Amino acid sequence: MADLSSIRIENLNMFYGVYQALVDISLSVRSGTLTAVLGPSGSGKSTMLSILAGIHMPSSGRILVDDRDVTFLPSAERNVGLVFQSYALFPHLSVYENVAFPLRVRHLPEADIRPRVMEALDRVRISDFARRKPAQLSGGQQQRVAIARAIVFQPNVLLLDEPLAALDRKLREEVRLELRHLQRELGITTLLVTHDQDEAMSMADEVVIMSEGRIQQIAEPRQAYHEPANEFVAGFLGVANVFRGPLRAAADRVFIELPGGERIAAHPAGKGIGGTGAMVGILRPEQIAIVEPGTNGSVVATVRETVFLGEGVRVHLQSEGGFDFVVQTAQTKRDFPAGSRVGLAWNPEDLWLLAS
Amino acid sequence: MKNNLAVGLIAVAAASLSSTAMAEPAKVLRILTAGGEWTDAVQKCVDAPFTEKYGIKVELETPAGFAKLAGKNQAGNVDVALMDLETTELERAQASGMLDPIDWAAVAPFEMFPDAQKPYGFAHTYFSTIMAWRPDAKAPANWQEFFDTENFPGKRALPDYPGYVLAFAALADGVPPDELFPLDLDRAFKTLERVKGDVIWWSAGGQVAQLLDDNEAQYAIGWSGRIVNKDTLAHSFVGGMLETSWWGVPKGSDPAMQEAAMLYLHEYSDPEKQACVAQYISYTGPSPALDPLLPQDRLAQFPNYKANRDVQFVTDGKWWYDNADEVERRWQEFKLTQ
Amino acid sequence: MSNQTQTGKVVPGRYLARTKPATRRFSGRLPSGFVWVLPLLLLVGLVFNLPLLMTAASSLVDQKTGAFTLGNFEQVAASKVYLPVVWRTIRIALVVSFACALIGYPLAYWMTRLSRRGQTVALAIIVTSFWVSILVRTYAWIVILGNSGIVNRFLMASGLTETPVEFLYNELGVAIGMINVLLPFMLLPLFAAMLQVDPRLRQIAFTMGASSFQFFWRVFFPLTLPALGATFILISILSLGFYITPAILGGGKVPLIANMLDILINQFPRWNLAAAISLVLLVLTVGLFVVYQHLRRVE
Amino acid sequence: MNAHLVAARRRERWRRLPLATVGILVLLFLALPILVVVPMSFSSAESLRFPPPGLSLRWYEAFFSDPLWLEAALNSLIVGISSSTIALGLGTLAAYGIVRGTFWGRGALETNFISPMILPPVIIAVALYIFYARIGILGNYLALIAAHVVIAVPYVVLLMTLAIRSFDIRVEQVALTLGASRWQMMTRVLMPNLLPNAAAAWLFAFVISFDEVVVTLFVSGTHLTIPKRMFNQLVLQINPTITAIATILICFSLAAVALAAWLNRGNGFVSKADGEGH
Repeated sequence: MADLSSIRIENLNMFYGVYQALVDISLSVRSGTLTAVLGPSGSGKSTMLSILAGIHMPSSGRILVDDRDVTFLPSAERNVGLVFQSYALFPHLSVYENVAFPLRVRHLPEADIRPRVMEALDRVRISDFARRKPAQLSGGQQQRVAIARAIVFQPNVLLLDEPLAALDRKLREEVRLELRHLQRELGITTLLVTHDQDEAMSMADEVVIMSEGRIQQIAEPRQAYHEPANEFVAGFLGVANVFRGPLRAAADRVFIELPGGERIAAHPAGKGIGGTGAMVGILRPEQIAIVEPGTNGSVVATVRETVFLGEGVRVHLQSEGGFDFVVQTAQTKRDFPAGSRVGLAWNPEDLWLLAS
Repeated sequence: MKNNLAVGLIAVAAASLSSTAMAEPAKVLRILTAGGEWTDAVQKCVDAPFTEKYGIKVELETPAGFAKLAGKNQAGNVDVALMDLETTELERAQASGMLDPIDWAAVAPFEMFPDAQKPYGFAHTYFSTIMAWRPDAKAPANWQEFFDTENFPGKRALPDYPGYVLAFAALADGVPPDELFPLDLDRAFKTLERVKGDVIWWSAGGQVAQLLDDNEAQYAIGWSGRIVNKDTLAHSFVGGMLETSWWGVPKGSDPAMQEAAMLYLHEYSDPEKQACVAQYISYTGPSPALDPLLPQDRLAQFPNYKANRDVQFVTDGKWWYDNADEVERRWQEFKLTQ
Repeated sequence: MSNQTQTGKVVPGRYLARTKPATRRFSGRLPSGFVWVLPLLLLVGLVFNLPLLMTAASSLVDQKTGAFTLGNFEQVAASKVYLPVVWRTIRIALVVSFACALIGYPLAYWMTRLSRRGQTVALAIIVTSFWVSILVRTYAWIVILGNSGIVNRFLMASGLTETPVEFLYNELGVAIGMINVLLPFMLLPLFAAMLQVDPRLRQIAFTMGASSFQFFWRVFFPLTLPALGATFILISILSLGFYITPAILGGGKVPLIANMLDILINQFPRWNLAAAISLVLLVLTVGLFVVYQHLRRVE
Repeated sequence: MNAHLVAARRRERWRRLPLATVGILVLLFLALPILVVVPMSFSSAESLRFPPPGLSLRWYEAFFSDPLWLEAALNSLIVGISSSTIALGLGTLAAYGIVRGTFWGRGALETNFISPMILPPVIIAVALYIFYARIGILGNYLALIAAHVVIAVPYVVLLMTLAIRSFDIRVEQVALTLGASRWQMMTRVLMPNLLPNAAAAWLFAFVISFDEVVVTLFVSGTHLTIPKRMFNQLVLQINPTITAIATILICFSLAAVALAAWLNRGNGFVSKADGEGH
């Protein structure tokens, strides 16, 4: 099928007047993989995508596709497939003609167009609607057409800008899997821009987390989740218990001493960035276990509120030192009455340490 | 400097757009003319046969007037080879060097009254400006009565042209007819100031009959040709003003078109054609041979008819020309401040 | 198959030319999208902006000598001929704008209270009137308001008056004609602005014990006042330039600025004076337009 | 209960009566000219009596048998069609540049293009008269058309900027990434979608040009148009032929505007189609 292309972005900067939308962005996408660019709105992720698509020119920096500089190549010559959140289907063309469009503007013979369009429509299971106009389709169907249109001309690179944001939750999870499957099958190098961390985590081989025009971290999803590069990433990728305080050692134990006096157990080797002094420790809610109060090494806390999530229970507690803990457990049938005292325990190796 | 250059460049471009037909013999004769019933009649009686005879199309621009000529002259784009002028306008245009002399040899006219042939002017029409009124209104006998709004109540429809109203206004103030010129403007405007509340100013000859018929006005001063043939109106030539209209050749017009204009003037001097025009509108042309050709029952309608001529006065074109600026200034002052 | 892609076709030379460093952005390329505007800019610049500039320039030139002078403006300001016409134009513009507001506001308000079908009919009448040639409408008033026109015949037949009322060939006739032409310009934006007022406000006000009258004066009218002000200015702007209506319905007695310009161009060739007066009119218009834009923003 | 309601409704109706009277009278005032002109055009009488004493088509015959009126009609059509077509072409390009361009001063340019609509026509007439006279093209046919383009183009710019603004820019961007050249994008994507708006803009521009009087009076020289001849005739002699022309004009303008409004009704149809997911 298509060439497996790699993307490399080098020192990309983008100014709008005095406002800098992108600050020295460098990253590379290995051929055939799916990389998700994740960030809140205004983080510059969509700007980056539009530069990759050739819609905007960067203020400085280079973009290389398969080691070839395409920074100033017009969109039409880049051979990238693009899917927008709004799908941007051509309202005046039928589904079939929408998908045929990239082939027609390349002046392919009619005999070649038909099988390729039908194949693309089959891939996204929308062939039955070939004659309809976009306005006659549901959101999910429109999205499939947009994908078919983006892959029919076998682009080197697929760019997806919030492709699932307009779908409802259930459909979104379904399409997520399908899209991932399609991407693997085509082996097409894909860049996905999204603000939804679930989407990024579940689909991407690698995630790029951005904020305020800068890259905060590039990592595999699991690593980014458990070993965030900074507090922003920790907070953006879900709920985290964030402990601030000096790292101390007493006897054979290492811990963060909270202002309230509690000791948050850490691994002696200092997982994450080592050293002493003011530190930030990060612990995910599901890494904390609720145990009997007084269990060795545990922190005593009082249950304030319990939120039932369906697949789990999230418990909000306050320690005696006044720290607000969030714990998530899969024990959905167990009851945590408000006001009851429990112990909180975790594996010290799970505490991820960052320099403050 | 730069601005001039830009204008020059544009002018060259524009000229190349508009000058396509200029080098060849004229296919079109453009005439700046008055418009209205008289022009309609001329089109039927003169223009149509002329086009048929010479294959030259006649295009009209209306209405005429000295300002139009001056505009074209200043623009350096004189696109008409013949234009309709009043006596005053003829004097003024000639004195400002905006006319070319008429090539009388080329015109080779039929017989014309001697005073109808001037170096720069071809008299095409004798016309009168006279009073008219609704038959149901009290008939005025002279200009004093005409402008007497107390004893002769009603609206006056007056020409929106100083040359056709000021003399009558002066007469109304008691100026003796033989001392009319030089015109006493103060006395003329005194009359107008007195009646202005009861005036509707018209700008086209056809309005007179319309305004009287619609009972918008009860008295009017108008051009005889637009009045005398309307049996719904009463009129009188007494104290009327006899005038001549002229054809002149604007300077700077295309020579080929000017040649065509001379042919046109030749046709115009034909008494048959003038008689034809007179059928439609009661004005006569410069041909002495015209009388037998005119409808005999309507002779009394023609301004030049002896009985009519005797009760009218002839306007003093020279005075109007000499005092044009003063008249214009005072007229605007009066008109725009009323 | 994959060789058929566009990138595969890029010739190396061209490709290299395109990969020069980012300075390329500043290498004299026209600002993005400017070419699209260029053709119209050329035409409008040549046939609109340049002529206006030339008018401004001629207003500062003496007709006879061709020398620089402020005399044309002095003449406008000092003469008892030109300035009164400017004042009359402003006065009539104000009268017409007031009259439009006075009869337009109640109609627009009434329309908001009509059923959908009623609104459609009313809008159809307004829009029809709006698009019918101004010549046709002005002309019709001669027939309607003349001494033997339908209005006067009705008035006389009903014994309200014995002699015909003089509607035409005076300021009244001009004003009536102008109001008829300009009223749609008042009604359409005003009605649109009134529809913007949330209908729930009325219900809320009623639950608080307000009467219909109180609701109108304390809530509805203040809310639509900026729109009324803006349309008032709009009508004034349009009134200032009226030419046809005074020419036809004024009987030569109600010349406005535009008619004066016609005289100065087409009867007496006084271009430089005309240019000066036209500049006065331009300044008046632009000044009012700035006010209008400001009010629109308030709205 | 029911009786109370009926009584309340009746009271409400009485209260609104003064307002309704004013409203109806003002609407009548607006409609009166049309109500008078149209029947008069079918009058059999010479004069402008209303109501007409009898019916006939003589004034329509008079119009269609008068070569000058026909010449004026032909000129109006030629000037109207060519100026609105040029206005549509240039205006649409400019609207695209204004909406999608990023260059400095777009707002000022848009104001400039639209200002001929706001300025009194007589200012434009005087300026063009002086300008055309100076460069010697007063009365030139092309110069007349150019003047009409300037007068009609604001409507095109207004309508087309609106239409392009409401067209999703991403559709254009996607077309480019799918391999379309800018020209292909314009012709295959943008124009087909803006076609109804463009047609409406053309019609508006045409009606504006067809109705234009003041500027035409000043700069047209020997060329007659329908409104110019109508104006001259109105001042010269009031003749019922004008009612026939007026009626034709009314029908013509209304048909054009209704068509334009119908074409422009879908100003939001593009965004409706792709906006469902938003």
